[in-house]
Amino acid sequence: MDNKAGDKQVKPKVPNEIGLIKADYRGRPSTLCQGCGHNSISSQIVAALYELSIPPERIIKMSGIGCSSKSPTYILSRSFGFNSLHGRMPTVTTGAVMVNHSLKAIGISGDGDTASIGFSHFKNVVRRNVPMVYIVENNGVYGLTKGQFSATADKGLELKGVGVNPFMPIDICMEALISGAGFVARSFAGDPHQVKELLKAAIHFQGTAVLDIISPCVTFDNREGSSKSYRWGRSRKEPLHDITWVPRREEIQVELQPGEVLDVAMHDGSHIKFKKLAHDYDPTDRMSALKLLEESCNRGVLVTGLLYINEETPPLDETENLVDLPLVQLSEDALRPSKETLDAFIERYR
Amino acid sequence: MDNKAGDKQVKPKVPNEIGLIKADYRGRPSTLCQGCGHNSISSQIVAALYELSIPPERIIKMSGIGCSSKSPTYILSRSFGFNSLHGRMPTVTTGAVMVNHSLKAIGISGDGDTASIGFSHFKNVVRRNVPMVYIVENNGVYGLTKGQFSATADKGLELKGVGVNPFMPIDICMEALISGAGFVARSFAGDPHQVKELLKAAIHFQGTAVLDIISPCVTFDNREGSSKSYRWGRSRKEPLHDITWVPRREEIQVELQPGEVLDVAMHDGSHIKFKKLAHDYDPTDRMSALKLLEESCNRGVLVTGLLYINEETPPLDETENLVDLPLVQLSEDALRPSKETLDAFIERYR
Amino acid sequence: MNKKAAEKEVQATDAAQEKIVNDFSMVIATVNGSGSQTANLALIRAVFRMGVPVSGKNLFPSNIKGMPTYFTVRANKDGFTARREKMEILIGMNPETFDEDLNDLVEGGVCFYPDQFKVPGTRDDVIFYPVPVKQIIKEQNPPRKLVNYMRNMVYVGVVSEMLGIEIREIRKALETHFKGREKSIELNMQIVDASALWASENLVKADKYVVERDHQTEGMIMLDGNTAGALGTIFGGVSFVAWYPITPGSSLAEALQSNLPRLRKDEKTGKQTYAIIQAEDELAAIGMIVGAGWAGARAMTTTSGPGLALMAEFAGLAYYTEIPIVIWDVQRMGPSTGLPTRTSQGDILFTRFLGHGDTQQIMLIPGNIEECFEFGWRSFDIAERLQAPIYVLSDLDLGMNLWMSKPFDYPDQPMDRGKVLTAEDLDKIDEFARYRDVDGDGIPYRTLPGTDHPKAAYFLRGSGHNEQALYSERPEDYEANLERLGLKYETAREYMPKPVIKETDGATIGMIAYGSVDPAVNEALSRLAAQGVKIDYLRIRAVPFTDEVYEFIHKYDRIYVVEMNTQGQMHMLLRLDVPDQATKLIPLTHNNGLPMSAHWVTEAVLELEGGNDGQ
Amino acid sequence: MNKKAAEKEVQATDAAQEKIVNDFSMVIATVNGSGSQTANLALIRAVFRMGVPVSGKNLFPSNIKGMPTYFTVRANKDGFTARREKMEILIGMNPETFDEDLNDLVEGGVCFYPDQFKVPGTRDDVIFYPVPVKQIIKEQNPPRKLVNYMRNMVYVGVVSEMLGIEIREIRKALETHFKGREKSIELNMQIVDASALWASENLVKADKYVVERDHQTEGMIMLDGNTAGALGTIFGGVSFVAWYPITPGSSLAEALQSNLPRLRKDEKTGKQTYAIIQAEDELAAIGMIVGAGWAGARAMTTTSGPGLALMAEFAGLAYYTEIPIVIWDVQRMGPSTGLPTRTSQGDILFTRFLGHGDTQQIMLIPGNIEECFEFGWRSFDIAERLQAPIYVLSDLDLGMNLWMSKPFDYPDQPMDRGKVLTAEDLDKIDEFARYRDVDGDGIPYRTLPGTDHPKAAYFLRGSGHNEQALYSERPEDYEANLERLGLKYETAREYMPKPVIKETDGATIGMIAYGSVDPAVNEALSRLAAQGVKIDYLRIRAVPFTDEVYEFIHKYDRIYVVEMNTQGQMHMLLRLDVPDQATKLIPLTHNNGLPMSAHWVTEAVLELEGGNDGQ
Ligand SMILES: Cc1ncc(C[n+]2csc(CCOP(=O)(O)OP(=O)(O)O)c2C)c(N)n1
Ligand SMILES: Cc1ncc(C[n+]2csc(CCOP(=O)(O)OP(=O)(O)O)c2C)c(N)n1
Ligand code: SF4
Ligand code: SF4
Ligand SMILES: [Mg+2]
Ligand SMILES: [Mg+2]
Repeated sequence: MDNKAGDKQVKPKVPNEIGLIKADYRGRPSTLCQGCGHNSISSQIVAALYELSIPPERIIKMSGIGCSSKSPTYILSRSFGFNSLHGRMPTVTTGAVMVNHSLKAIGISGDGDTASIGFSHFKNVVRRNVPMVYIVENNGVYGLTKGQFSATADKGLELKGVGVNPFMPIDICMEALISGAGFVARSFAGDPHQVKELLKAAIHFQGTAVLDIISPCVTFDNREGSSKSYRWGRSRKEPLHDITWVPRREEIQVELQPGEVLDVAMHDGSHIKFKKLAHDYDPTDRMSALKLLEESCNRGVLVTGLLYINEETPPLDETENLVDLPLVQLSEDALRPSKETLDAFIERYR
Repeated sequence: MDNKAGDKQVKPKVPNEIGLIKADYRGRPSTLCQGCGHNSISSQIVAALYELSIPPERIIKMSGIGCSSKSPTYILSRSFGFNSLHGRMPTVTTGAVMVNHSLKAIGISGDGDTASIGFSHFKNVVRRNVPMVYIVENNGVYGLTKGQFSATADKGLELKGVGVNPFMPIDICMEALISGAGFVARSFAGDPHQVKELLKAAIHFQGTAVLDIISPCVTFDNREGSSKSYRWGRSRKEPLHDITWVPRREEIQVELQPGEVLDVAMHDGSHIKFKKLAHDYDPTDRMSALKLLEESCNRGVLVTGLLYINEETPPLDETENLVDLPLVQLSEDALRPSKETLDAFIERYR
Repeated sequence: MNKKAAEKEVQATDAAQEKIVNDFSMVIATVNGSGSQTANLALIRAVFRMGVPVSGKNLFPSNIKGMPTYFTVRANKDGFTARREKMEILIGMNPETFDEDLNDLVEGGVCFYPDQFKVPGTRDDVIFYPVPVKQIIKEQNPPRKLVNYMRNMVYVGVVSEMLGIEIREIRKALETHFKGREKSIELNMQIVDASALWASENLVKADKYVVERDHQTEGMIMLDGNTAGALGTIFGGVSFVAWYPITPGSSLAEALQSNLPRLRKDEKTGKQTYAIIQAEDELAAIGMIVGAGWAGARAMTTTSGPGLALMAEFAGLAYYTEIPIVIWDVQRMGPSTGLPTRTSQGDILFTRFLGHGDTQQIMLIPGNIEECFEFGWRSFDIAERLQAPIYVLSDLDLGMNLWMSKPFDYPDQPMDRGKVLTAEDLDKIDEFARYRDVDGDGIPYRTLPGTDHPKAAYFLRGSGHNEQALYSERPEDYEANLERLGLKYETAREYMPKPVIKETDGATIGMIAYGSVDPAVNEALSRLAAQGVKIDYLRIRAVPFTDEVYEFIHKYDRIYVVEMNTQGQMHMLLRLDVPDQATKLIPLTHNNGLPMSAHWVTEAVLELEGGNDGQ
Repeated sequence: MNKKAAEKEVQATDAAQEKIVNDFSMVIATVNGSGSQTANLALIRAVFRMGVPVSGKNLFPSNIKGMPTYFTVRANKDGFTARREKMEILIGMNPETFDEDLNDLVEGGVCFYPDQFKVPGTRDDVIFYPVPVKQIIKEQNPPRKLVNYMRNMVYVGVVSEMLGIEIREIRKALETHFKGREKSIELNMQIVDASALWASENLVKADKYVVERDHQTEGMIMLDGNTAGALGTIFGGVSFVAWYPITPGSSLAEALQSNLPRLRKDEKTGKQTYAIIQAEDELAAIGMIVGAGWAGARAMTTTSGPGLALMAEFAGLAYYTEIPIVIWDVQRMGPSTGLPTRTSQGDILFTRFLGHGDTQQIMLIPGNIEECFEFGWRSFDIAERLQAPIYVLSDLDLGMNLWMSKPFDYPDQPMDRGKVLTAEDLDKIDEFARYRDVDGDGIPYRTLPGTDHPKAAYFLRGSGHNEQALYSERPEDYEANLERLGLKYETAREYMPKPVIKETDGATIGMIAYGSVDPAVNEALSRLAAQGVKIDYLRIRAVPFTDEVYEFIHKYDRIYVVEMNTQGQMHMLLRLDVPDQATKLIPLTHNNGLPMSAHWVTEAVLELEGGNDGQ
């Protein structure tokens, strides 16, 4: 991994800006299979938060049910977490962040969790623009229940004991785009650097940031020819750009040739820098993103990167016009109107 | 209504090809509000089936819960019907047509039924390409529960006692397209001719045919400025083409100037003729359909017509490789293997 | 009866002179969507403000327009407000149902009707007042688009005149209704006045029913239980509401939607101290409140049977992970979609066992609108105290009909936020274990997400966990946890509202009921007492039961359990708890979508005890 | 114990000479995902084919790889196959749990283990056989990617040699397993043979446990209940399956997925006479089968607790609209997500009342794999006869573990398709009314969509309907319908499988149990009898109960109700039905995720009756 400008590499034992070392961001030992893509993603979440110096107490880890949904256990022991019901992570997250918008929610889901049983919640959380990072650890199968096809499995894929999948896969990114997502990225668990930079940007996005990360299931679907395998990811990966998230105050230090870089400013003053790679791609145009996805599906390649960014839609807490103090911190005074108010109000029912 | 070629107008009292008069296709008297868009759609379903000479016994009327979902009561008294649960019509229809693929299912749903509680089922029925006509009577509100916003309500719309809708509407057609639908149409309850021709084509489509029909709710949202009102529909409607469904044997009679007409053949030998109107539109290109929808939303117009047609994906009964006889007609012999088979089979567990 | 024809008859019938004061059911039969609500509310409000006890019930179809709808005003000097099976006064405005509607009039009853209707020959024991609705409207010539709606004001005027409902109270009622919008008030009053005048000039009173001023409702309020519940919720400090529309649960959410902005905006900024979200379905609605409850908010949803069914999985999660939330189930007729606009008490058993695998849910059951208000706030205290989902089981009759009440009492205690450990608390203890029973009451301590302390965090899950909330499949851990949950259920009894008991001297029979059947039971008991059948009455207000319930059961030879469902659901729950008394409990169930009537209860008891009811 | 050291000791201990034949529990402790399944199956199959009664239980974590997993082979000459709390033989292959695993060995027990493990000093009452697993593997040098997996074959060889399990039966078992794939068989046998040889040369038998050929399993088969259920379903003529993956319900669907193509393809065309769809969630799964059942197919789904919870709304619809469907609930530990890989009987109450508003659901409860097969087909007959959803309540222990059985009986009656009217039938009658009780048994007639007759059609709805299936909000219609449904529930009793009763002379105590606790109860009863406690036993196989159940209860002074849940759920259902006997019913519940043991049942009874169990 080359050390890029803005890629704030910190040595694990060195305290970050808030005095925590990397271990303070770790979770319990993983009980997932060795080599599972989900484990790589967990590592990058740990790394990103450590490097961003975010206090773990400000994070809530949210998930549904599945191997992927177990992964919050393996990160951030000092953060609160909620391993909810299969498919329902978006709903509990909505409730939690609405009553405490000072928390940053990281939702971790699987393709079964998100694209089947929880599909409608996924679409709605995006539509409402609930402030959260929404990670789909996409392996095309139901890992935890032992290898059935998920809705993102390739058409024609054959799995042992399951048969051939006759249906077209659901494209999580397309779905997010159609539902009005302002941050839509696709990445690959085998590309830790990109995953980490995308995570950093996602965490600083004010609404729902969707990350569809191809995360191979080594036990049930890492076979030659599967678009969710390591081999496919490594050989067919086409990064759209080299992406870097840059904190506000570091902006000055970034030196890149003009013309080669697209810079998108975020609401909190940080920036995302897109360094041009093979083709020219404008991540602020929704239709191009859709077209790109359609095309890359036809070409059988894995385009990765930040497909679309647009911070115009207000996050749900703003839409709902909430007071600044998190609702859970309001005192009884603010929550319960006075006796006089009751007595006066009740008059209308005389 | 002008009498177009292929628009098989039959006088209501005149028996159709199977000897039924229009009344044989009617249902019970409507108990919906006078002027409700749903009633106009019902009339066109009756007219289309009558004109197509389809035996009512071959039709099943399927619905969820809502004013729209009540409408199957008001058509086709001689057809079986299933008024199921809120949002679940696609699921019961899937089961019914898989076990009896000799039946033609007409599903009638509302925007609440389809785009909220039943969203995931809608997406999945389309993805599986269950052979059925899927009609969404789209009024932007929950009629039956008295006027709350549905997920297709305009952003910024204000309704009495409900407030202002802060969210972007879900576009049923876009959703259907993304999910792989091969027949996606949008129409307007105030355009009976188009509705009827689309219905005829939809009934002859072999997979899931999605019709998103704007159907004003005169009681809760027919107000100036609402994109679901009659006024909006009438003034902002932009038909893509003049569409006509032509049965196989009538093909010869259709006489239209070449160049002005696009002809799409269907698997059963019937045809759809698209007569060019204002612009050139190719209903066989998915990306154009998406672009068109995005654009028409931005322009604030209601494009109507058959947005997309593609009959390549096999319907679910084919995908599942079912025997020709409907499963419900199989005899005990076919359903229960013999005693010898059991005894032999059980050997493997010794 | 027109004036001329009547005058003679009047002299003939002395009976007509025996007045019946403040005691009748008046049914207004209209067509759904015909805009009769304003008229009906004006009538009931006027009677109410004349000091006469009333209740108002809307019997409406699951439909928006065009189907038969009935609004019943029951006025009763003794304060009985239950549904009656018969009526004394019919305002028959629906031609479709007119003939049938007449059947339910008592002998000597009264019928007002538009004069173009043809009166069938079936009821010569009834007094008919034809009203020239069309003609009056024509003469008054209201704006065209209001014509249909104004027809309702005609009967307001005529009926008021004939029964003695004061026109100035009608005016005041309209002033309330239109919130002072002068033009609307005047337009309506013009019709009312003209109609009253017509009646005074053309009709002769031939019936016995009159309204006379009284003082029984002084200081009282009148509203529906869902609004009361919403207000209670607001004064309970709700800060998060997620819901999905469903009759009859919706109107509670809608009352929140309209009243929260009035009562709970931050004064300085005008921003909201609450969030209310219309979810994509009921699964999402409960999911959201589970998230909010976990994060420390007072969170609630409101639904009805079908929605409750969809919440079953989350109900199990909330129970097992011990998250405080409040779920209002405004019951409607089941099973399945059932009759969405009819009432029932059919969700008791389903709620009690909601969620697979050994759940024990807690229910509060309000019996009147005061309790809707009270349980509105108290449910949060209980939920947070017990760290458990609390189900408030109301029903359509209570929730959507109009009831009198004394003004609601302000909460008599500060909010109980339960066992929450702050960062400071954590400093003082060695170890925090989310699911440890520190106090021996089965209720563990919790911390709220965001608590800024290295010991604070835990990972919540619906699967196996030990005291530290760590994943565990150890049989011992599981058993210990389930045992603690059982203990917590016992502890819960302490926090449950106690039953309301009404004792009579010398009763050997008991009756148990709950919820909206209360008025019918009260009325029935007084009728039964008049027949010499003395019964003591206990009204359950919560499940699990408190000791008083068991004690009550032990005291009597037999106990009738009255409820509006098919299986006798509360009866079953009672039986389970007192096996040695099981045979003493006799189910009296009635379940047809209509609110319980005193007549039915009385008859049912008399059939078993001997005797019969007059009605 | 190596040969040299042992030889002397052997002579010293005479005890070692007292053989214990065909009576032990052998636990193989491995790591999840280590591929021990082939080895374990080879061992159990070999013992089974030597004629010795066995059962095989897999205790596995909710995880794919790396966590502790246990496979238990219980061999018992008396045919007892329940879980034991202790084991006689441990094959300790998991270093993480090795020390702890030793605790559960009986005195004089045996432990095989890889010689690199360190034996803790805790168990000097146990005989240890260190096995040089690494070395044997190294010498045999299997293909590299199979090394880990082959380690399991080492213990197969060693243990077989030491216990007297015939190596040729091991070979045959592997032949079955690998379906004749020679290369695999040889590769595995190479390790087995080498290991057996090593054992014979290096180990001296110091323990008492041996397997000897017997004839008790002749003609029998061995499989898991989910496969048995799937086969029953197939022979029941299932034509539509919709499901959503969930442990432990999945493997039933997967057994359908693999066996339907073998048994139910159309011979001529090779096309399917069935459809099986993996739905998007459980709501869709049940929705699909409801549609299919309505259309006339034999339709089913399979799930477990959380999935069942999601099906609640549709369960109410199917109940109320009277659609025949079959729902398998393979129960797992609850509440909530619970322990997905542990067993329980916790869904009894939830299922009985599934759906809001007065539902009465019907359950079949298989107690062994023969009944899984039988209820597999019979459930369809019952569902179509009663026009009702039928819930087959199995559990993880029954469904996913290995059980012996005699070969399944072919259905003894043709399919009962229930009251279906064809076009010809319709010609003969005046009127068809979908919900009319023509026969007085509460079961109406139905027509199937597509029936080509003008009278055939009706419109099905979950809301109010009259006999003609027309929408109705009339109280009379609703009541009549609910009453008929109540009658139908009574009729259902006739079609329920009767309980299985086992009587002893002179017993005054009764015991009631159901489902997979049957083996534990049977074994406990024989132990209790040995202690002089005579108990008669009734095993429930369905809800609603048949008369035999009530009669049984009346006969005894007290009746223990044994079940694996927390609240005593069946006990509660029984209590409700026999209020006058309620106090006689004593719940004995145990619910920690592990299958019931005879020891627990025995102890629980003895604690109440006096005496104690040896184990
Ligand atoms: C209501 C419900 N249905 C089914 C399950 C069983 N289940 C657990 S995880 C899972 C699928 C997980 O797939 P995915 O989300 O893709 O996660 P992965 O294991 O592949 O990471 C299923 C079906 C459940 N826990 N709850
Ligand atoms: C599970 C469940 N939740 C809620 C309802 C209440 N409900 C009935 S119809 C309806 C909305 C109908 O809206 P839509 O589908 O748009 O139909 P419309 O009435 O507008 O035609 C709702 C929420 C229900 N019947 N079932
Ligand atoms: S089964 Fe697949 S998804 Fe689950 S932990 Fe193993 S590799 Fe990962
Ligand atoms: S409320 Fe609206 S949708 Fe319902 S019937 Fe009336 S007009 Fe139609
Ligand atoms: Mg997956
Ligand atoms: Mg609608």
